[in-house]
Amino acid sequence: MDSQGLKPRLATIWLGGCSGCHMSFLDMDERLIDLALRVDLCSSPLVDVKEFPNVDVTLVEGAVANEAHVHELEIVRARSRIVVAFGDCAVTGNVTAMRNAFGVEDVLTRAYRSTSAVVVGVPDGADGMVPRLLPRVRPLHELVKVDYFLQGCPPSADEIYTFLNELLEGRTPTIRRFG
Amino acid sequence: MTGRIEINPITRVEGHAKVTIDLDERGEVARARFHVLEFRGFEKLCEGRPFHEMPGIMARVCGICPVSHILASSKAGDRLLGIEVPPAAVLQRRLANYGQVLQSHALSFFHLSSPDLLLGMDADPRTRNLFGLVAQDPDFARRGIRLRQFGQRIIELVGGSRIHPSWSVPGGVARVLSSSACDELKGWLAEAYATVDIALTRLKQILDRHTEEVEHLGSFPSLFLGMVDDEGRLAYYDGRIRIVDAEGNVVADRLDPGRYAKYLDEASESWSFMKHAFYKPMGYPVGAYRVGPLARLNVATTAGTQRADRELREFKQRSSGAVCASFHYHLARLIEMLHAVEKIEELLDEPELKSHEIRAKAQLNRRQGIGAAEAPRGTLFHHYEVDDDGLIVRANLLIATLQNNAAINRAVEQAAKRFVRADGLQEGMLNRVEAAIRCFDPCLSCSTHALGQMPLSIEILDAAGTVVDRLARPDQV
Amino acid sequence: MTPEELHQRRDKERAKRSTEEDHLLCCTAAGCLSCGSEDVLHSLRDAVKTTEANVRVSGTGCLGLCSKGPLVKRESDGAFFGGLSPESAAALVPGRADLVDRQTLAEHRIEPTTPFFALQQRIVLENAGRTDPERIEDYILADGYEALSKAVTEMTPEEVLSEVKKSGLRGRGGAGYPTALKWELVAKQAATTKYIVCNADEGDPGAFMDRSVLEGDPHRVLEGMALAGYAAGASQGYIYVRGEYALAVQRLEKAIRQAERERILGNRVLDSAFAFQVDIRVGAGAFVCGEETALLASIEGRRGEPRTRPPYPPERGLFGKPTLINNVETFANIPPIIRKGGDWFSSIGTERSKGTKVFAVAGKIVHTGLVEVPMGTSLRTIVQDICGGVPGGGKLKAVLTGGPSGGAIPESLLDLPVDYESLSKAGSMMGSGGLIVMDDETSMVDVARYFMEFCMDESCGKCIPCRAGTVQMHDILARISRREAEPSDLEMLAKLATLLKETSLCGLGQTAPNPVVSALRYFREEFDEKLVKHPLAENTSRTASERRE
Amino acid sequence: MSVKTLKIDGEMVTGRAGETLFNVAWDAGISLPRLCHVGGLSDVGACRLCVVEVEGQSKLAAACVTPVEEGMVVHTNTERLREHRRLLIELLFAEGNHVCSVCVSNGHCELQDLAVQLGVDHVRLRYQHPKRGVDATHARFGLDHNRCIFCTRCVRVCDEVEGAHTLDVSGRGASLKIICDLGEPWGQSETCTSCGKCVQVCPTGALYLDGASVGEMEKNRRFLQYIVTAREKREWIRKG
Amino acid sequence: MTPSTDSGSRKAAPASPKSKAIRDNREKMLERSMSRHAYAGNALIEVLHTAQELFGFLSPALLRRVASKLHLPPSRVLAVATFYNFFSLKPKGEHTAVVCLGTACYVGGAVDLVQKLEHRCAKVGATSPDGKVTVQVARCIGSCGLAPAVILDGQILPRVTPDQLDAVIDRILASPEAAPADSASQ
Repeated sequence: MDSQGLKPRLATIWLGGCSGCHMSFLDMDERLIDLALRVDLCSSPLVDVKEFPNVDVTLVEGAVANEAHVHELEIVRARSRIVVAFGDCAVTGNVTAMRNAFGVEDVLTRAYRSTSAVVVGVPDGADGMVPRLLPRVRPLHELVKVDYFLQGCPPSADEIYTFLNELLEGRTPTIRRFG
Repeated sequence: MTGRIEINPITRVEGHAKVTIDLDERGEVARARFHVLEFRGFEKLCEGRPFHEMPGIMARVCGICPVSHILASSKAGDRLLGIEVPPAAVLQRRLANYGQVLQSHALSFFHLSSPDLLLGMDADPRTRNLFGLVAQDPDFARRGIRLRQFGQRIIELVGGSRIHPSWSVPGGVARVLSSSACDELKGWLAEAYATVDIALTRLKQILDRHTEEVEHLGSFPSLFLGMVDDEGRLAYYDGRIRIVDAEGNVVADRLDPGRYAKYLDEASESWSFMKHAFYKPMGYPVGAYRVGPLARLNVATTAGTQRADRELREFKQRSSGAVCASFHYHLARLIEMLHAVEKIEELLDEPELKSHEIRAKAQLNRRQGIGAAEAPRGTLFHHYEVDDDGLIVRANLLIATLQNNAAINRAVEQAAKRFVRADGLQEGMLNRVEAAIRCFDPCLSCSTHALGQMPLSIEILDAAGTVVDRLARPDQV
Repeated sequence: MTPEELHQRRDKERAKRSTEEDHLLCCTAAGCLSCGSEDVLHSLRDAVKTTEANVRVSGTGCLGLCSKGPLVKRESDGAFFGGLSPESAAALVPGRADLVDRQTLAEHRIEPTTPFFALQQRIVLENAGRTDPERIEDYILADGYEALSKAVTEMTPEEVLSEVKKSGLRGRGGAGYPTALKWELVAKQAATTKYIVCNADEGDPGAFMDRSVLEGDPHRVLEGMALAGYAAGASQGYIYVRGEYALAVQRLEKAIRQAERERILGNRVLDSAFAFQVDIRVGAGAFVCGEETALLASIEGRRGEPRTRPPYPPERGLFGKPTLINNVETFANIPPIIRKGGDWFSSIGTERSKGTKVFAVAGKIVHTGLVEVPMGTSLRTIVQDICGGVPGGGKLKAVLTGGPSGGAIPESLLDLPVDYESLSKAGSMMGSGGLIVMDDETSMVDVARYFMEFCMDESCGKCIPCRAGTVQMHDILARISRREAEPSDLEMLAKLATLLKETSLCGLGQTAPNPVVSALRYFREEFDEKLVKHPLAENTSRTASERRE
Repeated sequence: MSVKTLKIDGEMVTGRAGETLFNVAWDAGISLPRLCHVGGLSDVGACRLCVVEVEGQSKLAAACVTPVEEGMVVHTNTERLREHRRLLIELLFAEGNHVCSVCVSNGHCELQDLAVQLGVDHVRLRYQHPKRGVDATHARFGLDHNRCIFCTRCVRVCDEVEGAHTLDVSGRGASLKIICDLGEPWGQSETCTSCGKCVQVCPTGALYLDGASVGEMEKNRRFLQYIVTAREKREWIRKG
Repeated sequence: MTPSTDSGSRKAAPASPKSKAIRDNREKMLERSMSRHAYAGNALIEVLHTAQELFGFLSPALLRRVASKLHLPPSRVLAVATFYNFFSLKPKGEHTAVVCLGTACYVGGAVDLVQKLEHRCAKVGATSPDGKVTVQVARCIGSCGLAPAVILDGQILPRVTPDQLDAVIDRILASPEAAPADSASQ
């Protein structure tokens, strides 16, 4: 897929995570302004464009934890030239995947049934109002091809900047850490 | 025509959520609900872990306000140890907390909401964002970015990293704060004051143009809850709970946050991962209350710092009782930022801040520990029960946004009824519904212990549930 | 007992037998026992008491045709009788033909000329159908302990070794290491204390050759061990028997008691200066203990975890002393080699694989049981001619050899001669001799998964590739079975297979991927057919509760 | 004592007879990846990370348990070895519950370091998410089974250096577990001397000092050589 | 996991201690077994075999006694006891049903038998809630000619079908309080 304009098109998306990676993205601070000149941030939780466009690079934060995530990830993969697993949850499942040692039912019961004084309903997705949880939280690459892995909880702003910079300069970013 | 409109996703909020709007036969809004679509199950996944690890794990509830979770979690840990935390550690924690209030509020105001306020509710959604703001008003945008940077820098220098710093632990903190760090932070103060001033001035100027929004984006009477110190001043790190009603009367005061379960409780609904909190004596759903900047300014007698108090007095004149317009969360947020900068200045001059006595050690001395702190979005409670060996048996988190859930739902319905017309649906109408949510700066990540984002589509369904109309954003075709 | 006494005992026994009218031998190996052969044996004995006839009735070792049990052999005409009830069996006793009608007995009769018996050549199993495993006299009558007697009276240890070398015998435990080389290594060690260990931890699922030898001819194994002890300069032997083989343990215990009582084993073996005694160690259920270093650890009372080699057991083995380890079948081959000479033995078999091999044939096959054939016999002969092929006219798909360390040999390669090299070239291995027949209803993916599950359960866990790698390989195979895997999973499966083969600490891990590799080699299409391109599309169409990870 | 000359990665090196390839390589400045080996304890050759290629041998050799031989030609860093090592590390991550970001050893973990060193940027295998517990009963130490990789350093140091043999490994295969005495909680052990050596030799965050929070658990292993030399040679040498 | 397999099996062990006299006797027998091995540590597995035969399972107290008599660290005794499938740290049910999962049995449909037992009695490795049946699997009992085979209380049932197994379970469950295992050997 070719970029439409001159600037490479960048998107970010968050799945099952804490948004810390996005915050770390914002921690690039004034370099964001520089970045805005060099890339076109087409889609992101930070902007109002909601239908996912065709882009060159997508940073995906978070693990795949529910059925909606699976659907979104498929769209992202289909419309992105490069998919980056952005942060530990996307790369390994991280803390989000700690629930895997327990079953979905146990987790929902603990969170909703046994802590609320009033239980009108439990959001198990049965009524279609919220997405069903997957039985197992999974890292991105178990579901789609991932081109780069950017580790860290979260990756530091410097790491994100260096990574994007390498990518923009046409070089292959190298890994520096695990976890 | 009965039907349902779905706004999915809500953008420029921290999290995964959607709104459904149910229409009656005449095509008018009958009901609107705010659904949070994320869930990670922290209450369960931490079971069996040593309580010493909880600040680290709980930080991951939220990347926007990790410090709040770390503090509430460390404080719960302090209780489990049953010890008094060294003064330097308390000062460091306070400092980081103000840094957090500053960066989080800056994010909410400059990065997420100011596009609505400064570019307009009906502006082109493609540029109605921080980068659009950069293009239109680069200086203002840069100031916003730098104000957030200051807050983050405080956290970084105190805690070792900006996000999820593993520095505050049960018993105190793990790092000594250096003089050079303090000196660097002092260097940021002047610019921070200036930026907050500019933002306050800008916001007050445009309030006149937003009377519709002030009146209809969640303006209703309710209870307000927040922590204050014994003199009724704002207290973010420690304080006791005060609840006021819409008239500004104190309903309850000096409640011990450690006994929150005596007066607060939660309800679950199947249509949202976010639970609903309520004030126990009044029951669910009438006991719903609001927390966060607006609530804190409503419950506080004074801010306790000079410049913020000046703004607070002016703020309180906007209503005879409590300020009930949710739109004024924005203003409250700016006033809190001013207060935070003043407190930061105050703390940086504390000689004890740099002390090397930062951590008290002890064995486990209690089976239950509750820690509370004012997070940017409101009061946050962490409640742990451990076994004889200090492993978590049960954890409960009562999170700020969750306590605003009922209010957000009400605001959404109010906004939808006022602005949404099923015939001739326009994007700007829906953006106002979203703006109602943004007032609360809901951190959905926190409130459901997770976070995400969804594609937007609005579908109008007939009584049988089939789609009769679908509204796409202009760029979506 | 002196050698002379041994011969006298043999002659005396022979004389006694010559006066007997007939000898009925009822199989008392585990297979027939579980079909009621004990009752048959009792019935025969009772029937004899009711007649005047001088008929000997004995238990005997596995006659091989387990699918027809309980089996009785009649010595007078060499005929076999299968599927007998106690009542019908009694009619075999001369003079009691009245017990059933002629026709019934004929139905049970199996001619010794049937291919199952006619096409076999028995060395290891020569005493099955000849001797009673519980009587040392029977063994002696069948030239038992003759080789040991010859060795301690006429031969030097070097000469014993040289006969074994001449025989070309290779280890029957699987890998086919030349037996004499191993013996030599131990023999040349200077240490005063050395050990002989018999590996009777036959763990391959589908293999029961050693069990039959232990149950049917325990003295033969003791004699083989004693000969090894003589050649290698060791005076203590251990037999490490699977805990599951209780009957084998019982018979071995009895055999050892008898041999000690007759002073065939003990401080002065057959009145010579050579001392040799044997103790039994009973395993406790761990497949990995078939690996020699793990087996030694287990004898020492430790966890059966393998250790790295070198040092090899011939240098440092049991309790740190030089140790010779061979398996049951290997030791069982030794007495005839010494008795008849290495040249005789090496005339049987192929260029590089000498002698015979015992196979336990099971699976989708008409005649399940034990088969002993010369090396070089084709698999087709074993499966089709001797064992009668797939029952019910089904189509033979593959033969698994070598158990969890071996692999599948497709029907097209059945003309392969059975020897160490051919089998490993075909991607399998001789293994201990289990041979499982698969028909076309068997899924090779499933079989590969089954063996991987076995290795996963039996991995001791000491080294990473085996402990965690078998889990991952099993996970992938299970997902392939459930049609949830994609092509990249198959690539990872191959990567893991290489990793396990090349980096695992012991043979269990190194050979664990073999069934998978061979299934992929010959039956790749069965795997490909189960792969999905987009497992996601399928996953999301189902509800969370239905989906199993 | 005879000296063996051999070639490692093209360099001629010498070692004493009986010395392991690992140590000779180490002296020559070649540090092989390892998790089970630690100087001062017996070698078990369990982690297989130090496998090397020896010319003329079809099998790979674990350097920590392979004695040097005259004329050996050894390669320690070929593509094949790197790929194997990488996969071994991935197997470990997939096997346990290693949540680096919230681990007490984050930043000071040998497993994590090796992942970086070997270029493991993600784990291609399925995470097993076993349900394992934490033994926090000891007053001074904790044992988080989730992070255990069964290198058995703790078991060996407890047996060989401290002499208590409080720790051992129970079960087998995927259900291995480090145990104290007869499986009692550590805090109730009658044989544990609370010396803490096990904690210090543990390469991951499985064994930690009580009260440690994220990233705080730095291990110190220098004592080990000191004690072993002192015990064996009656020489008290503090290195570095 | 796997008990002894056929008619030549070691005597079935009494699951519950009877009178004190018998228990004392058992302890004496264990003592004798250890003394026969000169209390050598390398006899651990043999001693554990004996202990389990005598007492039915290896209780912590039993392991502790063995450790102390053989002068072994307790952790090593547990390490060994848990390594081998034969040793059981928990008491077994009145009956034990072992399904052979060797290749021949597997190919012959042993999985269906496992499912049947799991459905009717208990999961593999567990004992039914009424304490009647312990379900186990074995990795080849070496009776491949009889596949698929189930060992019920030491007796091999050859070529079992799920229906036959059903009938066997019916019989077991219908039987009154089973006679203590040791009375069967008298």
